Amino acid sequence: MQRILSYSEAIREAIVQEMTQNPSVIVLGQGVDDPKGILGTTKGLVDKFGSERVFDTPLAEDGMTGVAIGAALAGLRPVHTHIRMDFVLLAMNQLINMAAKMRYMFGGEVSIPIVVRSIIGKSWGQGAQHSQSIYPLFMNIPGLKICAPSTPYDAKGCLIQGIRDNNPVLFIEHRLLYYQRGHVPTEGYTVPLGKARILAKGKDITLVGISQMAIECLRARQYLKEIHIDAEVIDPLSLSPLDINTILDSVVKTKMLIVIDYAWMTCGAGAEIVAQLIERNIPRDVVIKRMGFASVPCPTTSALEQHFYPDAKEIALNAYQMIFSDKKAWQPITELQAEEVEFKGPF
Amino acid sequence: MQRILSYSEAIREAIVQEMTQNPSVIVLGQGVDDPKGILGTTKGLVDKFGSERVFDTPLAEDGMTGVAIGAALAGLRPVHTHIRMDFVLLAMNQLINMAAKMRYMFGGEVSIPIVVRSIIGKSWGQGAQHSQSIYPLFMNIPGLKICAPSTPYDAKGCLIQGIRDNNPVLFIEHRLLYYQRGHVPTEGYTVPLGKARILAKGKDITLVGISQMAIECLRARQYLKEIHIDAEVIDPLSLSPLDINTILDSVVKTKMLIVIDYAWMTCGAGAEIVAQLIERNIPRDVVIKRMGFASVPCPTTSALEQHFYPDAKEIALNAYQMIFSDKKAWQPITELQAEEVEFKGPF
Amino acid sequence: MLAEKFYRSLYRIRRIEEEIARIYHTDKIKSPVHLSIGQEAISVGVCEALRPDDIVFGTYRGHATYLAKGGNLEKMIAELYGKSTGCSKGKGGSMHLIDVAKGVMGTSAIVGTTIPVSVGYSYALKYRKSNSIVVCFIGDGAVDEGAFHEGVNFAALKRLPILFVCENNHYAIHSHHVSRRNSDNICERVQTYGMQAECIDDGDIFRIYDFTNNYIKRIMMGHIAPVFLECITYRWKEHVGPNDDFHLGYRTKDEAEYWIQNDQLKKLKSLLGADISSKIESAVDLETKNAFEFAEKSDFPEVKELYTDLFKD
Amino acid sequence: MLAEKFYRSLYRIRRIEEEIARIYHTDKIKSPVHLSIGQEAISVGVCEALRPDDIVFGTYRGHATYLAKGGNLEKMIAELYGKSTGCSKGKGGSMHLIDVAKGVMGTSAIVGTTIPVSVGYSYALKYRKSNSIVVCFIGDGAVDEGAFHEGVNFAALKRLPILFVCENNHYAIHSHHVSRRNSDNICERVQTYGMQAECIDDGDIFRIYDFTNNYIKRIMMGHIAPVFLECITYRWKEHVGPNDDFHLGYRTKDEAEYWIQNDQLKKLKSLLGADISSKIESAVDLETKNAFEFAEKSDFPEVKELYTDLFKD
Ligand SMILES: Cc1ncc(C[n+]2csc(CCOP(=O)(O)OP(=O)(O)O)c2C)c(N)n1
Ligand SMILES: Cc1ncc(C[n+]2csc(CCOP(=O)(O)OP(=O)(O)O)c2C)c(N)n1
Ligand SMILES: [Mg+2]
Ligand SMILES: [Mg+2]
Repeated sequence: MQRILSYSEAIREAIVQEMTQNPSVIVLGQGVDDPKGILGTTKGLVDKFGSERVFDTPLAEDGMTGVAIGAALAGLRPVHTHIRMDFVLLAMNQLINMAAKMRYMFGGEVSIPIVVRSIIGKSWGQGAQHSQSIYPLFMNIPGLKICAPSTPYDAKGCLIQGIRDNNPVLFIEHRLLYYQRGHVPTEGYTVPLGKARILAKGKDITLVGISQMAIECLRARQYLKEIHIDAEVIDPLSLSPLDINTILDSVVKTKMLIVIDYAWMTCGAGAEIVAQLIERNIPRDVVIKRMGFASVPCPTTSALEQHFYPDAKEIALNAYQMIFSDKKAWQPITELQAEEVEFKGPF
Repeated sequence: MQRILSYSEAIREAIVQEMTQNPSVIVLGQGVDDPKGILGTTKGLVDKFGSERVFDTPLAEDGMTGVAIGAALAGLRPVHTHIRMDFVLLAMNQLINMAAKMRYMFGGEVSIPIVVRSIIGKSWGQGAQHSQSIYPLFMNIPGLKICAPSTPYDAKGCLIQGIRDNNPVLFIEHRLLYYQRGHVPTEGYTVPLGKARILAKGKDITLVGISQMAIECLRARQYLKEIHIDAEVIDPLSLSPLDINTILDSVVKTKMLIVIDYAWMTCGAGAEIVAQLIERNIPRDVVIKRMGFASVPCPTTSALEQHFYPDAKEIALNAYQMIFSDKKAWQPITELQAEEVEFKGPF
Repeated sequence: MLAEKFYRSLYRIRRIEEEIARIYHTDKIKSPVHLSIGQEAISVGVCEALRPDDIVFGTYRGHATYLAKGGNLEKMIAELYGKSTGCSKGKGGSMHLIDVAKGVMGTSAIVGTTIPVSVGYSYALKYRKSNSIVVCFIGDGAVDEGAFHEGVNFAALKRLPILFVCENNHYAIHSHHVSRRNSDNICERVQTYGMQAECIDDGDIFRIYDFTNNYIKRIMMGHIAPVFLECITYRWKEHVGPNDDFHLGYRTKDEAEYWIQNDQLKKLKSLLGADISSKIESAVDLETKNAFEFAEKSDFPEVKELYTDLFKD
Repeated sequence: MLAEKFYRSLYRIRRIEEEIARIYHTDKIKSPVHLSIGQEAISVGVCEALRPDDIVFGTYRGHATYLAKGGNLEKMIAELYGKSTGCSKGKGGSMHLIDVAKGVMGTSAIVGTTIPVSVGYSYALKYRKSNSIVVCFIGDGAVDEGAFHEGVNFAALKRLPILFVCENNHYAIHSHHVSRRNSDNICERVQTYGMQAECIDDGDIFRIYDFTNNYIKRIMMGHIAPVFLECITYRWKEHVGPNDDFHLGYRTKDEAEYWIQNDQLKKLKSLLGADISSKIESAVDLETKNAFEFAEKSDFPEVKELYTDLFKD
């Protein structure tokens, strides 16, 4: 029988299990011990593990990242949480100048086993400073691992892998994914960082969706069935290292690719995937497209915000237009029921 | 008659001319008023313009970036200097969360005319934390302009344009370029941000080199002449906005492209250029390659450092191999005289 | 009369925020709101002393700052509604209010970011030999950030015309200062940077006003230097949103009691008497009603607006 | 005898750095060197009081810290030469020295970065109920950075076993503290975070040693709390490189005079007398010679090393 958990429960379970089996795992971050417990993912941890292992921090993103790095140097395995990825911009110095480089610049003498959790994703009207998803910035930097799983199963497995990994791992969670539910085994298990997941098989077009965009791709796939298009949907899971081969195999088969970044496209994951495919001499008749955020800061008003983000219908429309070399504004007839609860503010 | 200046003199002249004609221009940054004057580029400015317009700052990259933004909001035009781009990692919050977004998130009510100068480039043994060139991180962010000119002429023209621009402009200077000499007109002139420069015409292969890599491309072009390969060399000058059309036209002609990032390649400018070309349906027989830093932090020892950076010979070799579909380790016979003085530490 | 001016501004802010809270469940305001209810007297006391050319910077909890400094009400409500008539054309929402004409230079959602920006603005004022000052409103949470240290240090170093106003409500979201700082001695710390720092711990609007007034007087006499004012206060509502949150357990109603008793609005009202206060109230009520109607009736921005306002030509 | 130990360590550091300076023009060391000459007594005084399991973090001006704490000399010189036998396999250079076995946990070239990292390390020590402490060496320039504020605050908040040692040589590169801070009162500032902070202004190595010793005693008695030690000092050489730089004009030789007179090395030598000191000197001279020979003879790393040490499996 399948045990069904939400994405949020899966994350919490991963943390609880790792904390239970390894006293070196600690959890820190603004609000990790508060009544809301980072959308439930750290709820009750302080009661279970005590305030030395689970603690709130000052508003000091750079400093606390350094603290996590130092604790990791001393052999702890800190899981540091940011409730929005926008705040990680304050911690770039420690993450990039220190965490990503220390092992190399000290000739392998040290290792930095930290996990930096950060939440991305729209809810509503969050605006320019509360909506960013800046994983492309980290993909540029050697020495960091990055993953952004879209299902509860992979959330648990990747997070456990991240905590056990001996290197800095950025773990990216989309707010809307928290309401995803799915099969999650009871025991602790790992999902490797560096292997993409084929979420659905198909033969006509490959859709690569990052983070919550993988779910939008699954929806787009449903829409496309109406017109007998059979889409393959891939969640890269890990952005660094990036498993280009799974994508390559799929594209060789389907000859059509859309990569949907949950981020701005310039120098994004989409660009990197396209470049790597071209370098690997994909067949010349493959058609490729990138999608992602509009190239502006995120506006708050829903009148504009809804055009800022790609969604299932837009993905389906792009797939349709690519396949039929058609500019028609095709629309699916059926309206899909959102599997996940639509986020309702405020937060 | 041509007036010959060094890159460093060209930058200084741009600043002096803009400060002279506009009292709103101010210069701040660590060491701008010290005896070395940022490799000469700010030398004597404090005597000329006074310590209210030219001032040293505390070691506070984030704070001082905020100060520059605030001064810009009030109508000044700050030119803020970082002696290494690595330090800009401390200022990401102000640059990305504030400078890049304020105009948009306030519906066009304000503008942020700041120039952030930062120096990249190898000298010797600088190592992991003193060698980074992180322009790809900024290319991902809408709301910033970025330029990295390779010649004295363009350095002056782009910097004047940057100072007059009403938006945040990142101006990137490679340490080795400081010794480049070239024609620089006396008067103040601007070079537009958003138009690439063809540094040398050619028909067999397109070499796009960013910052100092443009100079390496010119050298590679010399090497390639030996075997009658005629390379076209393009300096994009501006990375945001990026002039893809100039590159596209060249590639349509030559059918071969190497983009050489002065940065890590993952999610770099090379990836973006490749992706944009593919989206524009370049002819199917075009062969494309990216070059850039090795995917590790920069090591200090010259035994490894010399393999970390791409150089003219490696570019030429790659061009040779692409054109002749040959894996041979071809080497040019002639040894080019470095036009620029080789950097000699310490700095 | 001072009390009357105070009451008008204070009542107006309270009234408007209560209206926001009242209609919030309708989802007409699709923007997270951080209400100032309970803390408004600080903005009012400070801003009533300011001159039109003085500049304020605020935080995401910025309705009071914006309104107290004279920010356009209709445009604020329209902004919350995401309408094109909003002060930021609907692109900013509740956390990004601006009214350049009134010297409200913008509120930010990233804690601490406006500190160095305010300092930079005041640098420009001093550079221009202007008589104006900048007021930088921050929460106690911002004191934790490196930007606080860097910003305050530079203001002290350059002796800039800036008044920092720290609204110390003891909490950053649900986090009490005891979990963020060893002791609650912000003023003592700030003094070591080389500037005057004082704490007003009873919320008294007249004291806040006087302090600001004195600061401006000194500036006008040419004594240009930064000053720091800490005001102890209390947030009545939840961190974000229109509700109470005492049930969450991170703080108690008891703790709030002093501040509810000490409500400056109530105090001013009893000072003024029913006649004057009710006259003010009905004028404000009408203004409020009109502002919400204005927002309701305004249009949403057209889709093409998504791509405007990124760069200035 | 204390003075003997001090002299050995101090002379050794001075000797080695002078040798580095002497051969620097040969370009065998292709790594920027920030010499501690003139400031070594601080590292020596502190580290002589430390126990093997205590941990130090240093800056790019870290030769003295590394050596005083017992870091391997041969590996250090090999590191400067970029050889595979270096403490960082040639990948780090002068600015990135490490000796994990000796508790030298690494030096960093980004000002201020080791502050929160040291604090985090000390958190782990306390968490593990270890008796060890962390010493975080910083320059006065680091005090400007937000990371200083954030790191010191957290250490005070959690009462961590960490000793901050600020080597205040008044300059950050060519920038005197007057152009960076309103007043030179670092200790006073640090005290407001809730920790003891003291200044030793005469460079006396015995005072520095005693201070550290007392701190460790208190830790052993279970009084776990951070402490801050400011040591006034002076850099004799240029900021980076082997030369003098008084000709640049940003500082005067006069200013240096007190510190040159006050050289702890000279003082210790006269305390010890020629017999003892020269015995120490010849041992160190030999060790130095051997270390440089070791570096000379070692191999450069193979090219494939470029790609190793990025991730730990
Ligand atoms: C840099 C940064 N870190 C974290 C947050 C998340 N956050 C939003 S409001 C807030 C609390 C701020 O508290 P305070 O400054 O006291 O202001 P108050 O809400 O009490 O008015 C936090 C932590 C943020 N917006 N920015
Ligand atoms: C974050 C950062 N900003 C700027 C620099 C450039 N820089 C290198 S050393 C230095 C001076 C530091 O002064 P101090 O901390 O007093 O140490 P000292 O050199 O005097 O020992 C500066 C500004 C840097 N390395 N890191
Ligand atoms: Mg607060
Ligand atoms: Mg110093």
